[in-house]
Amino acid sequence: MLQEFLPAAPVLLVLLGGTIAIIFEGAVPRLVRPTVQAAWTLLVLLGAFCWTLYGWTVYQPQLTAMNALTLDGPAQLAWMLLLFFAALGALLFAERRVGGGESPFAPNASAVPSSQVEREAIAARQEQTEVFPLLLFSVAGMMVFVAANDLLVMFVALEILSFPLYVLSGMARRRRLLSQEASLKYFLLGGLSSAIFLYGIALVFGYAGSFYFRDIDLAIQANAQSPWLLLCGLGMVAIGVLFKIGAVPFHNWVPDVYQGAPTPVTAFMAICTKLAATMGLLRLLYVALGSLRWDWQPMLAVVAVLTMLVGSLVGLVQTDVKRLLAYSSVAHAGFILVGVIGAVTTVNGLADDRVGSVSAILIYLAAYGLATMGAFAIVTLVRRSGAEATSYASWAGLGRRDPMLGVLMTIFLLSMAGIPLTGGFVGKLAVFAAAWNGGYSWLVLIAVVASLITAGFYFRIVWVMFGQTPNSETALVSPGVGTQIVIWVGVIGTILLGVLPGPLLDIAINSAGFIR
Amino acid sequence: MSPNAYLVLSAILFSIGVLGFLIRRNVLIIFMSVELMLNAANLAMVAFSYANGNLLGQVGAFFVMVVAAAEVVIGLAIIMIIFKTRRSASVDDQNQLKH
Amino acid sequence: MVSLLEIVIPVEATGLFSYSWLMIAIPMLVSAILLLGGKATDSWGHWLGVLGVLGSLAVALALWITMLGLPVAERAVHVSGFDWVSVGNLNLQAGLLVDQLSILFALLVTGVGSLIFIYSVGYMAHDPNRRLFFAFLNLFIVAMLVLVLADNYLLLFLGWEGVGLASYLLIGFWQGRHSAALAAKKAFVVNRVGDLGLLTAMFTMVGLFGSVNFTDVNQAVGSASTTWLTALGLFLLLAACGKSAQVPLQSWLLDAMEGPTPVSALIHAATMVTAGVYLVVRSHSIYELTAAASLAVCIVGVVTLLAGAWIGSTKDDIKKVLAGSTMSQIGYMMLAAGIGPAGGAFAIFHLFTHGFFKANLFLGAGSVMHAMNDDTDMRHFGALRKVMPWTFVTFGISYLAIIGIPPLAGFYSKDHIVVAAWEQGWYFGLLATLGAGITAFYMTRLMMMTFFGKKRWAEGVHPHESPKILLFPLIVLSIGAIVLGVVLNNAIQYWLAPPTGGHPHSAAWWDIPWQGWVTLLVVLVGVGIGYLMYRGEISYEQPHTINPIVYIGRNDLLADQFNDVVFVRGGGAAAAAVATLDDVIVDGSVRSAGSLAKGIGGALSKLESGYARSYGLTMVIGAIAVGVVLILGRLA
Amino acid sequence: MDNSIPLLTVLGVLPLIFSLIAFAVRGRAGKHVAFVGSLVTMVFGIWIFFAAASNDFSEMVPWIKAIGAWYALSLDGMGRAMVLLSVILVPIVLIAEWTLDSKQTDGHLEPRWGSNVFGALALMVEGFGLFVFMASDVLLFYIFFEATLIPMFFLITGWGGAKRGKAAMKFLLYSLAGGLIMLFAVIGVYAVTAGAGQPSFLIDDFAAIAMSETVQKMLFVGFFIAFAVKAPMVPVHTWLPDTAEQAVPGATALLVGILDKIGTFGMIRICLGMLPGASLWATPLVVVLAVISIIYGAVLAITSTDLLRLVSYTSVSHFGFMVLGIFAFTTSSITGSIFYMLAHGFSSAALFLAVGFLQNRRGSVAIADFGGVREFAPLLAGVFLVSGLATLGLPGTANFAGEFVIMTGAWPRQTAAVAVAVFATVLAAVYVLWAYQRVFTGQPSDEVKKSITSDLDGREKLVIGPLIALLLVFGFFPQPMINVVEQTAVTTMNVVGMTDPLPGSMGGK
Repeated sequence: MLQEFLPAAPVLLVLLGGTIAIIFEGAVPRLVRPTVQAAWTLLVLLGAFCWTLYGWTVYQPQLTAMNALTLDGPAQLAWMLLLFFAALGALLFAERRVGGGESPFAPNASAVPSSQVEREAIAARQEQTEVFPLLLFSVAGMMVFVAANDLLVMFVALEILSFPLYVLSGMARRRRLLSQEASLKYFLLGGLSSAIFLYGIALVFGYAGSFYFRDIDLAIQANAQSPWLLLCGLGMVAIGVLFKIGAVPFHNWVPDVYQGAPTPVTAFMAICTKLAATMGLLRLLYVALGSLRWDWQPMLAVVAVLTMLVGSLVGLVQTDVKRLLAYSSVAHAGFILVGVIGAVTTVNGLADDRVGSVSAILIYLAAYGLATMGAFAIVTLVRRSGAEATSYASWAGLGRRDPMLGVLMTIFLLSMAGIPLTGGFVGKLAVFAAAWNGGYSWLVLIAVVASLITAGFYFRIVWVMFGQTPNSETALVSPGVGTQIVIWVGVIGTILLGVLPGPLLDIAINSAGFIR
Repeated sequence: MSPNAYLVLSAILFSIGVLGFLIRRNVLIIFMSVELMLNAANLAMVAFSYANGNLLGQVGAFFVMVVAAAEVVIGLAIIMIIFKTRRSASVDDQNQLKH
Repeated sequence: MVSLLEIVIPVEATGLFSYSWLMIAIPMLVSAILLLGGKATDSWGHWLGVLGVLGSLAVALALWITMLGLPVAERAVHVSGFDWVSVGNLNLQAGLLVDQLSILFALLVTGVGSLIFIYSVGYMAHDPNRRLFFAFLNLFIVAMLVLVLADNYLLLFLGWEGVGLASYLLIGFWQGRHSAALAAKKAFVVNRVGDLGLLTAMFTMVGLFGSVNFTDVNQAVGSASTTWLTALGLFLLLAACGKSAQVPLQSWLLDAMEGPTPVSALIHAATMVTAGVYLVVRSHSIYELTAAASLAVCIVGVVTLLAGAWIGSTKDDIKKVLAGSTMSQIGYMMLAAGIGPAGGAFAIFHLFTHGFFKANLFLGAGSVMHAMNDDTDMRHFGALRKVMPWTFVTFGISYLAIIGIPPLAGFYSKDHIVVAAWEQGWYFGLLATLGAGITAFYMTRLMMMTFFGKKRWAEGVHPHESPKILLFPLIVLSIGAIVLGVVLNNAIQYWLAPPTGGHPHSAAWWDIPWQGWVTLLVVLVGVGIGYLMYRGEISYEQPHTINPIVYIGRNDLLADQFNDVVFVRGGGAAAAAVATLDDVIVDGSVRSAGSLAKGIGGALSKLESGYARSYGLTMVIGAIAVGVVLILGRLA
Repeated sequence: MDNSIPLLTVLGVLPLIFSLIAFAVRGRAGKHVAFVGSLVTMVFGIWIFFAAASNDFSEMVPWIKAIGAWYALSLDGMGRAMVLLSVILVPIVLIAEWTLDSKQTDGHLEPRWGSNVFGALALMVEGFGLFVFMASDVLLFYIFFEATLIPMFFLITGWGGAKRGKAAMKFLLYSLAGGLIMLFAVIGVYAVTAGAGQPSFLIDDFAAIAMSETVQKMLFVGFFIAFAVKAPMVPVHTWLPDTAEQAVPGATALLVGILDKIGTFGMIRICLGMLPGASLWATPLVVVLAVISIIYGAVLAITSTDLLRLVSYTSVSHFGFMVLGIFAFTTSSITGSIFYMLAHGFSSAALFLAVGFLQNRRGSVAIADFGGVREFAPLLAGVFLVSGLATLGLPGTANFAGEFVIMTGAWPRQTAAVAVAVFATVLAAVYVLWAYQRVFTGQPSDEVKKSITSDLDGREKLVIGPLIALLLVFGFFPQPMINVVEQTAVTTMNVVGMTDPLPGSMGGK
């Protein structure tokens, strides 16, 4: 029995770690609690990462946890990426120096903003250290989501990953009203999308008579029942995941929530949620609904085109860095979808040593994650009277005041824009190549046009940072160790991935095979 | 027994949930609409389960209920703090983040 | 026709000929020293400049004398240079061809050049940039010698453009004067139009014959179709028109008189402007095979000789009269060159004598201007023969030479052309004779207004004879104007027969055909009319005229007005239209694509209204759309 | 020769390393570091130029095996010429902009960054550019093609006129638009080679694959648009004048002198070298566009009221000649084009930098602000005139050799096109001499008298002297360089499968 669960141990470890962290809330003295929680969280994530790495070298692809989870290449790679980025996110969570010794989270999330209670909480140096276990639970949900072998587990995982995020979004120390609004919107719309997702699950279940991906695939191939049921199910399930990815027209929450949420949370969810949702979508579409390729490819193509165009065009008129990064994230969702649509896998004739859709998307996500994480880390450094200042006006001349920071931000933006010698380029190349090989060269053309438009706003920020006269009201705080680690890991990773993508690409290719 | 009637009912419930979400301003009612949609899905699952002759769907419904319960906790917490802050339960008052 | 063509294959250079390049190298070195040396060379630069051209002259003389001692068959000498460009089928070499024609030209350039250089030392004595002037003059000598000594069209083109550049620099030498700068630019640009012809001619030659070498072209010319040969002939004619100020590219020459007078004498009278004639004569093998192009050359020549004479008759500016006269005389040469093998030698003959007497006339005019405080308006002259006797005498000799009074040089050289014209067709003959008459008229007019009549000098002008350094060249040139005709009358035909493919007709110097007598008569009539018209009072100011002939002549045959309307305004409007197109349509579409993207983005961002319910609505609509797409996909 | 040292890599990396050092060393010291770096690169590059004649320096290392990308560098005749051009121009530009960090005139805005940054960025441009010229792998080519944009963007942003930000953005987005369309084609190359069995981005591998005409045409269009933007051809040229107007002349000289050559370089290397069939298919349209560029650029140069815009429009015209030569498909026309690339690199740099000297004195480049400058700066007038004469293709300058060989070579195949293009030689005379006339001759205004107080100083002579010398040397003795670049033309002709028209093949009896 225990043996059965052993390969899934990283998930269990994270869950267990989260639970223990909750115990810490009561057991550890208040003043040392933030340090302990942060250290513990990092430790758990690191442990899980190592275990995954170990498992990756040891285990054959297999079903585990009583067939609830699939332990195949994509899942393990996604776990590693998730844990890696979650650890970086946790570093941002724990960062106190940039906030002048204060954590980025509200001292007492349940206190009414600007109330007496809150003032007292601030005075008492209270902190909501629960953010760390919340992070861990969310990560656990994501890990399950990418490895889920049936729809029900997927649904549960989706909710597990979402709930902590709803809460975390509302916990910003500054601008709490916005933060709470973000939280509410995220929660309501998330609920709506989950409900749609669930209803889709019900319909697919109705068609296939099972939640298991394998059974669903078999049922589709056997052409069990009326296809309309299945099509509706497919559409609704896809919508649920597309919502999490941030694809148009299910993207409306993204800018608002990204802007309102505390920046560390934004960074975490911008990357990890998208990563988990994308990998989940891949498994769903390739494994369970692979035989419906001819149905979902055109549908996703429409979504992808809309996503890329809306993300890039609306991004053009933004004047707030955080919000811009949100639209950038939407546009990236579109590029990712381009790769998904290609659907080039070993199942449909890809040679073993070639880049297919899965490996391309993994590379893309890695590159996107590194750049986005770094960019958000830099966002936390630009402040006006203590709070983050994210309008373009406050960012004016940043690169001239601190050239190093400007260059680092520029590298992240270049990567997002897909300029060569950065990871973003390799990601785009791989994803577009996958789409072209899958017969969607016209989509590549549109993606290329969208890339150009996105370059327009990325370089606008570069121009704002380097071309405009420095804004004297904006303060550039010096980053703490955690933030520095995040930034430098992001830069080194971005460039390494851009210059020598070979090793990671090989790993991704070797681990690109889904099993069912 | 044909599950069709249950499915139709479930679809109607789901639609009511959607409409409620879109039409009502009160956050709590919107939230209830979401719950209604979840339950519509539950109903569908149970009906399908019956039609397919296995228990998977019914087990699924249990899972969903648990999840929904958790969601209620989270949701009410969020709604509470917002209500405390703004003294309003209208979702339309929450529109500072836009464009 | 083809069989008649004798193609001269030059022999490879030996002995002294291997040093022909020194002719070019010496002035080049001088020019480089003067240009790079800067102000350090100010005090002695002009003498170094004179030394440069004298050195060149010495080499040319040595070569000429050597050549005299050689049998006719060995007189054309080829001096190998280097591979300029050799790629694919293209094989372009730089080499020199020293033959009877080019050495004659080289002698003219360096000989007359030397005199004009000496003259310039005095003439430019007070100019702060005299060193630069000599640097440019040497540059001109270099380019001109490259032009005439080249063994192929490409190297010729190098010289061709080089003289154009030198001309540009020298016309605009006084750059502070707006009109000078404009004139310089105009000269270059109009010449460039002519250069189109030479460029396309070279492209065609490479296409047709795979070479631009004179010898290769001469040998291969029979293989090409007449159509292409005619085209080739016309291309070359266009080039010649540009350089030699022939109609329709004549307009720059009159403006070029903005340059210092020695420049006008050397470049715009004696040497450079005759390069077009040289080109046509050099290319005689092509023209011999295409009657149409030859005819075009003749027509251009005749038209220009009349046009130039017309302009000369109406101008009051002494230099412009002479410039018109230059056009006219080159028209004669062009006519002769177009007539064919018989005319080629005569064209060069006239070119040679013209070089002397026209240089003399210009330098004389310079001497007069020197005396009149640089005034050029003949209406302000008068009665100068007494105060400037030397100038008057030398000027008078060349006057007689140019109008063609035997036995002066101009008579013989022009007489041959008129005779040949009559033989080519009575209309050419008649017009050529008429031109001679007009020449006599305007030159007489010039003499009368300048040296005779009453003083019309401006206040404070006290004319005086020029210093010796100015007079010396005048004297030498006028001697040339006297003797050259008689001396060269027969010799030049024999000398030039191989390179021009001509068949010389020997005649004694007193043996004048009937056309000669007729022409002489017409000339005397012209002189008479000129004398009668300008013997009396001449108003100080140019009288207003409604006489269309005078008006058009004064306005350079309305060429400037034409250019102004067609090229400056018309072309300007077209260019402005292109600029607008570029800004509004080409760039505008890009800009509007940018603003369109922003506009759409702005509109789409309105969907991001901040209301959670509207987000929900978007999602639901999206969900429905997804369903529709899925179903449509299935149905399709 | 010991091939264990990857000399080409060293050549490309050398300026990049110096660039990083120059970034790190702040202030004037950094400027010196950058200059030394450019000199070292120049010496090494010139050595490579000569040594590559008798040695094969090719390097080939698998880079991203999974997609068949190679780190493959090699140097053919065209590459050698471009390397020579790049390594010579950069130090010259650095000297020319030596005083960039000190405010000279009112018209000059404050520089945005320290003295070291210009040099560092210029070296970065150089390094990336060298890699482009050496790459024999399409992906590698593309990567450095795009990479050059970034330092160039900063070079434009950092120094120059008031609207430089906009200009930089326009430059970037325009180039990126071309680049991304090219990315589309690059991915197409991957798809084609992957479809044929083994994915590979090697130019040689690709050329050996048979593919459908449609695919070939599609890829051609993708590549060609990128190169057309880069080379600026009408109608995708409008970024150049805007950029040139705002950027400092040194930056523009790098841009036009080196980077824009990538456009024509790519047309030969990639369009003709990889997609010969499609190149032939597109020839009529390309030739028409080239001729339009030639005339259009010249006409717009005439109408320009700003010297920098004027010079940039002349480049549009000249690039038209290069493209015409490339798509005339004769050994001589292609050789001429490559040679012209080199010549134009020097002549445009000379002219831009000469305008820069004017700008430093007067604080403006509007033609109307000048007049009579020669009186105060005769030497400056002289170098401007010589550069201008080179630009208008006076025989004896390198540009003439290029133009002449192009047109002579193209004449048998593209008679009509050449017949039209040749008119640009007249227009060239108009724009150069008209500008010269308005700027340098006539009576100086009071402002001119006040602002133009000095002629060229030693530093400026050091800038323009070598350029003019090179123009003259290559003008009178083009053959050595022609020998170098002919090799590429011959190879390209073999790939395309065309032979030269024989003399007499046109117009014989």
